[in-house]
Amino acid sequence: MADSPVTIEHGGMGPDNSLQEQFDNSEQQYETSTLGMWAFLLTEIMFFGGMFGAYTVYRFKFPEAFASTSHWMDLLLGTVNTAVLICSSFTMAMAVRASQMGKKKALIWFLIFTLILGGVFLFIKGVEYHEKYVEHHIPGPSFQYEEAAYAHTAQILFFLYFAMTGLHAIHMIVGVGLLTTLIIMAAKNRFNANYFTPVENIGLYWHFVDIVWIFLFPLLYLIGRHA
Amino acid sequence: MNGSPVSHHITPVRTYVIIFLTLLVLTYTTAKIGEIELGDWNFVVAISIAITKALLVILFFMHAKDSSNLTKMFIGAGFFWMMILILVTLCDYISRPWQSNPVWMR
Amino acid sequence: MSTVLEQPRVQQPVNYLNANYGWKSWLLTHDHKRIALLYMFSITAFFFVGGFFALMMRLELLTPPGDLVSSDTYNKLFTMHGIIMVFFFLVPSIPAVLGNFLLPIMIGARDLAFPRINLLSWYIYMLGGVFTMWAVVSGGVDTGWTFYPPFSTSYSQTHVILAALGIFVSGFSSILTGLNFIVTVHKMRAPGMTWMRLPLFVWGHYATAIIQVLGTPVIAITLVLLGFERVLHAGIFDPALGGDPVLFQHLFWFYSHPAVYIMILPGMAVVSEVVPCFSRKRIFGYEFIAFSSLAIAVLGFLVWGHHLFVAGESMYSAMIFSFLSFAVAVPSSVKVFNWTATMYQGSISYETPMLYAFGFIGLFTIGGLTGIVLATMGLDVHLTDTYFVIAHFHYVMVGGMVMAYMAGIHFWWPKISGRMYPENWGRFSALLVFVGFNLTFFPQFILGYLGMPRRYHAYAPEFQVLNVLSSAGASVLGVGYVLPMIYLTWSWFRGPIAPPNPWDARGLEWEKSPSPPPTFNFIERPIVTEEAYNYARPAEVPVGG
Amino acid sequence: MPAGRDVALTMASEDVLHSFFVPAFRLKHDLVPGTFQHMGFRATKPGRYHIFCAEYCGTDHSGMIGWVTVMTPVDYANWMAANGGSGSMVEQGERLFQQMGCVSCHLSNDSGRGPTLNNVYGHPVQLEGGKTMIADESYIRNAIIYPNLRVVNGYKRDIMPNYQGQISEEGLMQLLVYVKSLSEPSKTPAAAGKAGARAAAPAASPASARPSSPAPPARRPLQQ
Ligand code: HEA
Ligand code: HEA
Ligand code: HEC
Ligand code: CUA
Ligand SMILES: [Cu+2]
Repeated sequence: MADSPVTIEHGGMGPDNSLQEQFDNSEQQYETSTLGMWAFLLTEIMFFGGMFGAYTVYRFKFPEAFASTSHWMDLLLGTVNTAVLICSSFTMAMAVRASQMGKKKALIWFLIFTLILGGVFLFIKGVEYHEKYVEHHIPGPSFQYEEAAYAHTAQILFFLYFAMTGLHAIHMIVGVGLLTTLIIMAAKNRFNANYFTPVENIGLYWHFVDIVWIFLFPLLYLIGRHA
Repeated sequence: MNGSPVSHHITPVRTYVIIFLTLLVLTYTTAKIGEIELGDWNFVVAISIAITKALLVILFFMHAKDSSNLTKMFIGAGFFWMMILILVTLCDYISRPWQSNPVWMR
Repeated sequence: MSTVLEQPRVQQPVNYLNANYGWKSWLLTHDHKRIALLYMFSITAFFFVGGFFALMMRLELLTPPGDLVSSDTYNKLFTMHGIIMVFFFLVPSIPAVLGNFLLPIMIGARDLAFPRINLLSWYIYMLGGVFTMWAVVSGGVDTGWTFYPPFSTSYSQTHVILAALGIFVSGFSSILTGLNFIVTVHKMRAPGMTWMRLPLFVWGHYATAIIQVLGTPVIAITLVLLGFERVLHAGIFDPALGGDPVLFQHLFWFYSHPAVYIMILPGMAVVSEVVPCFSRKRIFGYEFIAFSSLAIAVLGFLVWGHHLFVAGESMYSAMIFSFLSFAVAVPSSVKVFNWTATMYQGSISYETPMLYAFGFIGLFTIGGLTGIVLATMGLDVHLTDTYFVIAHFHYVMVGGMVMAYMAGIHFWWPKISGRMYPENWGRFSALLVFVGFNLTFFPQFILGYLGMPRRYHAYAPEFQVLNVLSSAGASVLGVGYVLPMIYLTWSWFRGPIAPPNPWDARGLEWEKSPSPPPTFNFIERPIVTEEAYNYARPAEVPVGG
Repeated sequence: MPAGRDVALTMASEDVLHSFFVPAFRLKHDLVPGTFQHMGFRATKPGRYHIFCAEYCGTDHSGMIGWVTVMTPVDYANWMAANGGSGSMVEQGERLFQQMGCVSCHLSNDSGRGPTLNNVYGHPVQLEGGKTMIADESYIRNAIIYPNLRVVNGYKRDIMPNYQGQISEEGLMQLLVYVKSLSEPSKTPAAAGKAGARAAAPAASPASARPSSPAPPARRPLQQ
């Protein structure tokens, strides 16, 4: 994905912490990088938006098939994963706070917690994907569905499930890579109370990924379980 | 917005913890409500809770509350445009059955 | 006018071109002006590839039967023509070349906000170009630039995924350019450069950037879904498996209609600079032009359904889309009327950029008005997918945007290269382009009205006369485009040295920055004290110029 | 096709998007596979007019052309008499209805395993779960190829076999016309024919004025 170089660049910093030539002062540089990050998140919203649009249309067209497939979602794992991500968002917020106050140790620890929680999320997601694999619910030639009536429509819905959670998981993986970079940078004393833009921006990215999941969870796991 | 020396609003830990706990409670609630039969309301409740959670994350964890109006506008625009995409497309699908018997076929 | 300084310079002052040498200083540059030149060379190359495909098509269409190339080849020709011209030429044309070069100078900044992202965006663009050219040389694509399923997912046997990947990748380049522009305009303006003092060029690019940032991701995700569907046959766009092909069209046009404004707003931005300069007048209705750009950008997101009138879209949706499409005419006409009013009672001179700008205004108006014809639901039922549509969009895209690009390249050529181009050759080829263009595309309106469908390799004999006219026009047009290539190349090396402000124009790039500008654009930080386009006072001379 | 008479087309495609375009009528409409699309017109002048396929559909897109012949009503009647061979669409649909075994469950009253299909088309249907909807063409279509998608109230799902893939688009069209013919005439459309642009044999019309002389559904000529 094009994300990773982008986000690092949003840190807006050269190899040393000096001000880049195009800026007047570090305040301008900080504001500019954060605004750039927000603009980037804007495109991310639309990127996921296309998929949410497809989801909405098919949910509208095939409510019955939808109800049927949502029974195959693992509610427990989904809920646990939501909680895990929220925890990681919290630790990330705390990491940003630590960096704002220039507390290096706390910063590193919070980043490591966040990284671990991100790993846990991906692991649980992997378990779920494995379940789907065993159940032949991965779209494609080997796809099989229990209810013949929804054989086709269910495949579309599982396709959307995999596309949406898969894209989200890719963002998580990128995020894990970014966190690792942050930890290394923090260990090398790159940040201080006056300069922490990369932490702030990658924090924004991480929260954004969390928000996507906050919507994916009800849409894929909760709604329609009864219909 | 401009000119002031680098000084950032630092949110107290208390706020973060409160938000964090609220988010967890909301997650639990929405999962439990998901198991109760509410008909179409399941959808409404689940989405409202999701929006609330997202707002909490945006406002507090992402510091939108303390950000410039410009940033707030960016965020608003993002969601607004996504809703254009989703709702206007959906309008087509909703209104298609209305015309299944065109006038000249009667 | 163009008082060309002929006195030989003892030594050229340091500027962005001679600051340092070697391929590394270009390929790893962070300077927005050098990146703009990198873009200029790449898009020119793509333009000639796309133009070559166009000429092959016009050659085939000289005669009714499909005799020159096979129908498969023809299908690949128009597909690759469309893909290359839209995604690799027109979308990056003015924004990535002129916008990149001028936007920071015009707002008085030393560079864009994110210079390295700017360079990255060029590399991403080239990577996308490599994928697409790979698809072209390994056999081509035959889906039409619109990639409609289920043909593209289940039936086409060509390199659909590769081409889609190329567009997907290059989309990120467009996003990054837009992102950079937005942030730059917000955060990098010079002291005194308030929003209402921004040149209209900047406003136009700001509006374009909004579309790039909000629209492009949607086509990216749509093409990803298309690619996976082609591999997995999960059915998301495949009616045989319960999917809905019209959904693809919705998602595709959600980007691609706004994208046509990516392909016109920068053109309007250029014309808004050229017209006041050669009319020697302040632009008429500055605020209206500025805000109409934003209005077009926003309204442009609400009309995509006019491409789906006969595609199985609901009648009610179609009615609303039709109505909203009319609404876009309002801000567009504000612009046309304001340019006209600017020229009214101005002392107009007819240099090449102005000739192109005239061409733009006239041809865009024809193209736009026929757009309104198409947006009228009842008429579109007859005209859609005929040559009328082809004529409509070539009028806006070639007659509009390419003309504006040529206007801009000539207008700012002295700034970019530090040299003058030969004026009379410029005028002559502008005339050729105008005549050739109309000869090529006007007959296509008639063809379309008579019912000749587009994407036809062989056609009914009654359409031949008009097709021959059109092909003849295309060859004139081709000459019109090759000429500037030659004389601009000549001028780059041999042209007379240009003064800082050969057109006696207003604006930071002319009055505060030498030709060519130094690496960080200004010798001393400009401070802005007045509105743009103040042609009432004499021009200032830049420090160091 | 007779001049001066309303003609309604119900169109379907078996593979990709096509578009039925008669420039002289100033009309066109896309054929979207998986759905029925409609179009209607009244030709006023006898003559021969071009039909083009206007939606890009692959290799032979520009070869998908034909003619529509508009005749005076008298000529048309003569032509029908001479060519109206294989029986109307309703008759063919009825035959299929028997061959496929539909009759064994759908009787003329609700005593069979399935509901009667009399007066279904164009009327509201009570669905499982209490919702109602008007049985339009796409409802009938889905009821045949995805029976469990919407189940009629009072009947169990999984009784009616899934006919997806077993009936051609053409067969579906005939069944549809037959099921329609079982409803009160006032509710049925004046006519249902079908257009397959490719099918246009030089003199014959691809669009039939009455449910007769069906043409095969549009199909991409070379591949498939
Ligand atoms: C630069 C690109 C560009 C631009 C600017 C436009 C501008 C417009 N276009 Fe165009 N269009 C395309 C590129 C563009 N288009 C392309 C590429 C396609 C085909 C894609 C494909 O299928 O391959 C297409 C197809 C297309 C269609 C679909 C045709 C079909 O396939 O059936 C329609 C239908 O509504 C349409 C409408 C419009 C309208 C209403 C505008 C408006 O924005 C125009 C507004 C401008 C004016 C109206 C002129 C100025 C105004 C005045 C002088 C004032 C007086 C006017 C009035 C009072 C009305 N366009
Ligand atoms: C930016 C967009 C753009 C531009 C600039 C052009 C430029 C031209 N287009 Fe393009 N066109 C499209 C965008 C564009 N087009 C799109 C999107 C489609 C729809 C595709 C689809 O249906 O999927 C289309 C379709 C299209 C068709 C319809 C094909 C069909 O439906 O069957 C035709 C037919 O005449 C045509 C002609 C031309 C011509 C003559 C030019 C001329 O202006 C070109 C002039 C340029 C030159 C002539 C180049 C000069 C170069 C040389 C002389 C040297 C060449 C030699 C070497 C390579 C060494 N175009
Ligand atoms: C084994 C029995 C059986 C056979 C064979 C059968 N059906 Fe059905 N059909 C049913 C039942 C039961 C229902 C009601 C439940 C449902 O909607 O799935 C039904 C419903 C329908 C409906 C919707 C009726 C309504 O009132 O809304 C249509 C239309 C229909 N069938 C057409 C057909 C056609 C056409 C065939 C033959 C190709 C066919 N059926 C074969 C049992 C059958
Ligand atoms: Cu084109 Cu069928
Ligand atoms: Cu459009």
